[in-house]
Amino acid sequence: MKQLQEQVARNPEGDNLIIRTAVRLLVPFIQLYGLYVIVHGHYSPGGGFQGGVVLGASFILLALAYDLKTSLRFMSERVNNLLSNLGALIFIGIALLCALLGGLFLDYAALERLIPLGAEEWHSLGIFLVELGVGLAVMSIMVSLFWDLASGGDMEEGL
Amino acid sequence: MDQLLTEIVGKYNYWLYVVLMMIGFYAMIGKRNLVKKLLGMNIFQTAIILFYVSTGVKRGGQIPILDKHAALSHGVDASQIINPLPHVLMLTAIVVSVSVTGVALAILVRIYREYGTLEEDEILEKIRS
Amino acid sequence: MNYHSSLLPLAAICISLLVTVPILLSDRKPNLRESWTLLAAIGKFCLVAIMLPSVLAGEGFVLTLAEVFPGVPIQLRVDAMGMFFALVASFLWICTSIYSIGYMRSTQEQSQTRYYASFAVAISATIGVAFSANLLTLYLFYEMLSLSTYPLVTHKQNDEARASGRKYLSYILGTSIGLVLPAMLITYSIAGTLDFTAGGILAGHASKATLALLLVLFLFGFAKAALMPMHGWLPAAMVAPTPVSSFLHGVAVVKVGVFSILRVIFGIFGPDLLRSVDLGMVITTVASITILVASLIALSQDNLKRRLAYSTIGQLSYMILGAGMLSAAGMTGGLLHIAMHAFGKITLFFCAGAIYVASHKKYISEMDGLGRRMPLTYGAFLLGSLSIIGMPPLGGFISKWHLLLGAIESQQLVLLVVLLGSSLLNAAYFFPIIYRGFFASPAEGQDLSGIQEAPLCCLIPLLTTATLSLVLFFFPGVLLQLVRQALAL
Amino acid sequence: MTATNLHLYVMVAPLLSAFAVNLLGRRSRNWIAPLALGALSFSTLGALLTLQRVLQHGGYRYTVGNWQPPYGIELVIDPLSALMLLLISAVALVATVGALKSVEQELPGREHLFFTLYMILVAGLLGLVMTGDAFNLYVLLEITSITTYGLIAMGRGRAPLASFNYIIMGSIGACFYLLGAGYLYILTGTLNMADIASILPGLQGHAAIATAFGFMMVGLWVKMAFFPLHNWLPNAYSLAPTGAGIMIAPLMTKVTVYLMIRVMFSIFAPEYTFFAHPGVQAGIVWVASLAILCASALALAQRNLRRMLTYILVAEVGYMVGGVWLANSTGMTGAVLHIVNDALMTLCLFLAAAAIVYRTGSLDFDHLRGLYRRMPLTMAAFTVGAFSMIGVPPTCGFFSKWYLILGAVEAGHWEFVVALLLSSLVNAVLFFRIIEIAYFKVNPQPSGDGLLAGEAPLWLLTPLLTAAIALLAVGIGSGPLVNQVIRLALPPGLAP
Amino acid sequence: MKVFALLATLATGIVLLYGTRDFAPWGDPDSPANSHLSRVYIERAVEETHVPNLVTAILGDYRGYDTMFETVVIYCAGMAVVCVLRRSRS
Amino acid sequence: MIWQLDQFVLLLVVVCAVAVITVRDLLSAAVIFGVYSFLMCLLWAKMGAVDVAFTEATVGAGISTVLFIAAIFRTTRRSKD
Repeated sequence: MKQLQEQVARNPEGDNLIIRTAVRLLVPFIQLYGLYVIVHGHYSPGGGFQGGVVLGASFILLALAYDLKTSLRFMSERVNNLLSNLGALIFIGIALLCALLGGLFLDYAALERLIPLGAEEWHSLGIFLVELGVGLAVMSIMVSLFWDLASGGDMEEGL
Repeated sequence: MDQLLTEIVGKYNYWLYVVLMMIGFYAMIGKRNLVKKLLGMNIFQTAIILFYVSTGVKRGGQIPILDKHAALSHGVDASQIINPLPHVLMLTAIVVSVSVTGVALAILVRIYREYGTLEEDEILEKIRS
Repeated sequence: MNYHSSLLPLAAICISLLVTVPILLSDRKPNLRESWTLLAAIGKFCLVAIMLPSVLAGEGFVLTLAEVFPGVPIQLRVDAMGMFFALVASFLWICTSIYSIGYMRSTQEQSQTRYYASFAVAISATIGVAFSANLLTLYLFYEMLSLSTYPLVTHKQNDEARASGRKYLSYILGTSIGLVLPAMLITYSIAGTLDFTAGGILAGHASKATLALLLVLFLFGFAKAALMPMHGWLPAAMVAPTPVSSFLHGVAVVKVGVFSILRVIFGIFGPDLLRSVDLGMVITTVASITILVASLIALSQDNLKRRLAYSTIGQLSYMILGAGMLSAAGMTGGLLHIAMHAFGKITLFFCAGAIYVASHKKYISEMDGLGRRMPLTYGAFLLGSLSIIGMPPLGGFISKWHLLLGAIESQQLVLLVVLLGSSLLNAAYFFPIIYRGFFASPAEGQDLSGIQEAPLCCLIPLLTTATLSLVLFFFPGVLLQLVRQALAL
Repeated sequence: MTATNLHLYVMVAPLLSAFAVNLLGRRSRNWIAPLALGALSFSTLGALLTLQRVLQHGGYRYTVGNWQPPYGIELVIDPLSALMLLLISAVALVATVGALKSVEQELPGREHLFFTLYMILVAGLLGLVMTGDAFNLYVLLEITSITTYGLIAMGRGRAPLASFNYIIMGSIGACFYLLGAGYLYILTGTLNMADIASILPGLQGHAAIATAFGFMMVGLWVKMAFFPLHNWLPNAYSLAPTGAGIMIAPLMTKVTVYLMIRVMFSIFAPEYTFFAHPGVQAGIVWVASLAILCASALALAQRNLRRMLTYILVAEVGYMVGGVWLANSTGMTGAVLHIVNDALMTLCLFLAAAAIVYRTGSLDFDHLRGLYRRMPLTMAAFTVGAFSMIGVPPTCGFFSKWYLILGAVEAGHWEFVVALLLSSLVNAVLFFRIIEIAYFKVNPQPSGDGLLAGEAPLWLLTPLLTAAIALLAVGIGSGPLVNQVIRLALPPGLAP
Repeated sequence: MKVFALLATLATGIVLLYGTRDFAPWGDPDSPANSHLSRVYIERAVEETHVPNLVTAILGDYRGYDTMFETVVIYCAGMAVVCVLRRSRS
Repeated sequence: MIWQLDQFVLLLVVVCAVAVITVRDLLSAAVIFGVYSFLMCLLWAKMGAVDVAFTEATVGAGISTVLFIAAIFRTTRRSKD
């Protein structure tokens, strides 16, 4: 492993160029696919969690192909932290909103009072919103897990 | 003997899960390398997931994704659809498993930083000295 | 006895508990601190004394603090027996307080604030034991007393003191948790209550074997009564400053142990029950052995305070012996001996302390000729020892007389022999001290010329108590009446 | 349905504050204290109201998402869980006040992370005591575990290793529980506790039920560090950051004991757990007695205050498990009361340890010399906690011990009586050893470096004294507590 | 140690296998696990939530409470790793 | 799926699991663990648990393995057992 690291250090661009280009091309598609998985979770396998992981994987791929700094340019540490909080907050917020609107906790039908769409539709929409939150949280957490583990916590250099 | 064989074949999923479970469990308590313990933990958890998933199987059943319009207009024959509940539970279990793995790996890095090894006996020796 | 609900018993207990706060706050001002101590002592005695007439008239007080278990509240109750004990204890506390002030000042002890605070808590606990209406409340105050006297025993803070403190606690806490607590629980699960009731609560509920077990657990569990073999802590606790020893012996700790045992015998078992299953024998046997062995050991002690300690062990067993006779006179004598011994023994300890303050001598063999330098102290010592030996015209005679009567009444002549024999032994270990003090000439190189009587603060209490043990012979009326009421005679 | 959402707000408040602490505390740590304390005060108040409601109108069930009970996830708010809600939120509130200062000292710059995990832990514990769903219980159990792993691993030196061992053992426990729940699911087809309980009696004699029960029990025992499975606990709890210890030690084991009670009585019935296999019941009481004795003996060998406390904690787990398995209502009363008492006692002692460590930086016995003189109030509170552990009336430890011993006498389990008494004695030895050192041994060099004279800061002292007063108050009020709350909370079907 | 681990593993395995004795055969559509709760889910979920993927429907709605905590679990893991590992760069 | 293949996957799963805990090089172990996860995922897909299989494919074979490898890079590949 050490050899490899040394090799990379000696030759920062060269050998990795093909991989980098490929990754660069691939990443948007992976992210699109991740979004699709989240959004289409109602009709096909997938959902917030799987989609979130795929989205996270795209950033991890960036970090693998380039280095940690590059991936940090795409999503800074602060944004990452914000997104993970936001994801979890969306879920709990919606659950709480249902309760505050007079229903029970997580009773999406209570959102009817906000915009009347029909109870079933609200259930569907509620699940969607919640999955979105899950996706956000999972994505950012997966990325942050990788960052920390790959850099040993100092966020300076990756693998 | 014959009976035993049918028993095994009829419930081979349980046998498989128990074997995997034992492999994982053994690694968790018997291995001295911390990463091995962690891998064992993951095997243990996948074994449990296998166990749960296999409880939901219906012979000849369809995957639990329906056709919305058909389902709304004609209803659903429950015996034709694979039980989705264990899947739901196991999605959660997988998440839990990966979370625990993540935390444990982070702690492993800290341990390595502290002691320079991941072997339990070597670490204990270092603590003693 | 009729009981009125009243806050008086609580006030009597709490006054010294509350005074710990100003004592702790006036850490730097000894005069203020000690006036608080004295104030509390006098206030407490007054509060107890206020209740005395009603109790003598057959009216008691009761106060329920909290119901903690079904059927077992934390409850205070003032009856004749409790009154008897509280009266003695709270009066002697005044003497001890005055004496403490004199002693502690002249020996310039460290951490006096802690000392006075612990003292105040301890006396609260003592009165609490006296006024407990049931075994649980008694146990509560008993533990409080054990814990608050621990800092007193360890006061000197050197290795020896710490070792004795450890010994003290392991005996006292060990037995109370290991023996009394299970005994109490067994009693509760058998009888469903823990109230002290005349005639006991166990009658008809338990087999003889269970009763015997319970009795043994209680007897040895209240290790403050120092029945052998649970006596080891007492001589060890002698490292404490002398006022503490006198407090331990005269007023509080050991008497609380005996009082608890008597309470259990009278209020939990009931004399009738014990008589019917013939368990008095157990008590008297243990007590007799303790009396004789302790007296013999006392003979061989050279350290004055240790000799007094072994004497105490023996005397305590007199009280238990009296109760164990289960005869009217015997029980009267046992109970009365609590007071008589208290006055006598506290005098002796005060004297020991005064001798130490004046001459820094601890060993009897060094005290030759000292009596001539300190005639008042030695005179008081004489009175105290005579009272304990049981000579007329001193208070000790009354209780011992009752004990003898009780032995005859219960037709146990062995006990008669024990009582008389041990009185002789008592004389044998006390008279040499007095003899050497007055008549022996000082050893070679001993210069006694600089020694004079202890300060007034030490002298007054010991003279008071000595006088009182004389007075009690002539006027035992109130105490005797309380005892009679307590035993419902 | 006119159910209230109040109990859920009790749980959600700390959860939301966790995110707020994470976001705002990152900018300035001044945000942390008001957010955390505000949320926990709200929770405590809510829990109090919930308990009051439950006591007046009886327990109720609540289905999240307004589904029919077995289909949605059901929450059970009965007197017992309401009591636990109050206990957890109140202890957490007091502990947080103490933790603030000590975290500021030990983990500068990472306070917001610490308190994020910390508040989620509180929320997890609160959720855990409410849930009526076997699988939801697993998820919440893992939440509390993961946060605990993280909190413990934040400690210095050997803490990560201890945390790793905890992860391995905790995962085994959780996996075992999950397996047990899976077996029940296969047999009954449901995960709702009440639903399982209604189906199980029809399945008498199935080997799988025994397996499921066994695995769930062993899983929980691992998590609560019941004696032969306790190895992970002393290291984990004694090496954790002080602030984390204050919170984790009083609550984690106690809540797991509560879960054991839940599983035993809400899923299985006493007829099954106790009376179907009397040998097992007797055996577990024996093991509990052994647990108490061994843990007490191990505590004797320790030379560090916090380590000693952790072994006592293991012994206390033996108290509670034994009390529950005595299979009579007196023992159960004792166990439930001891859950409350032990939480408070542990809180008091760990807070005292935190205060000492804050001032002197060490908890080794040798460094405790002369501490009474320097920190009189801290040590006074410590003494109260110690008395409670020993079981001196009127501190609350005495009263639960009373019920436990009485229950053991009623059940004829004398070995448990002996174990309880001996452990009280050992506790006396343990604590008086410390009191002696701290009170009667004079510090040879009072001006050693780091040995700052003086009392702990007010932020630590206030919760400490609160806890000490609570010990006395609960002790004196244990009569009403038992009569008006715990008696209602006892699961039905026990021998009287 | 290894022997002990092996024994414990074997014992656990045997007990677990022993427990499977009473289970319905594999793939049986009428086993309790496949009939009690799940039947209702399958029959009603689409109608009640308009989500054809049953797993999503149950995950997001019927057992949404679990999923909420699942999110919290992963969030915890992220925060815990940051706690344990990350060194501030200031 | 053809049943022989099915049996083969079953066998391979066990072989992989054993390999994971016996291989002395941790990096190999992690990679084999990825393979193991992937096989598991096949097994579940065959059982009809598409969602679980999808998740396992992304998490078990993907993220988990990557995390393991990342951690092993940061520490050591060596293992004594």
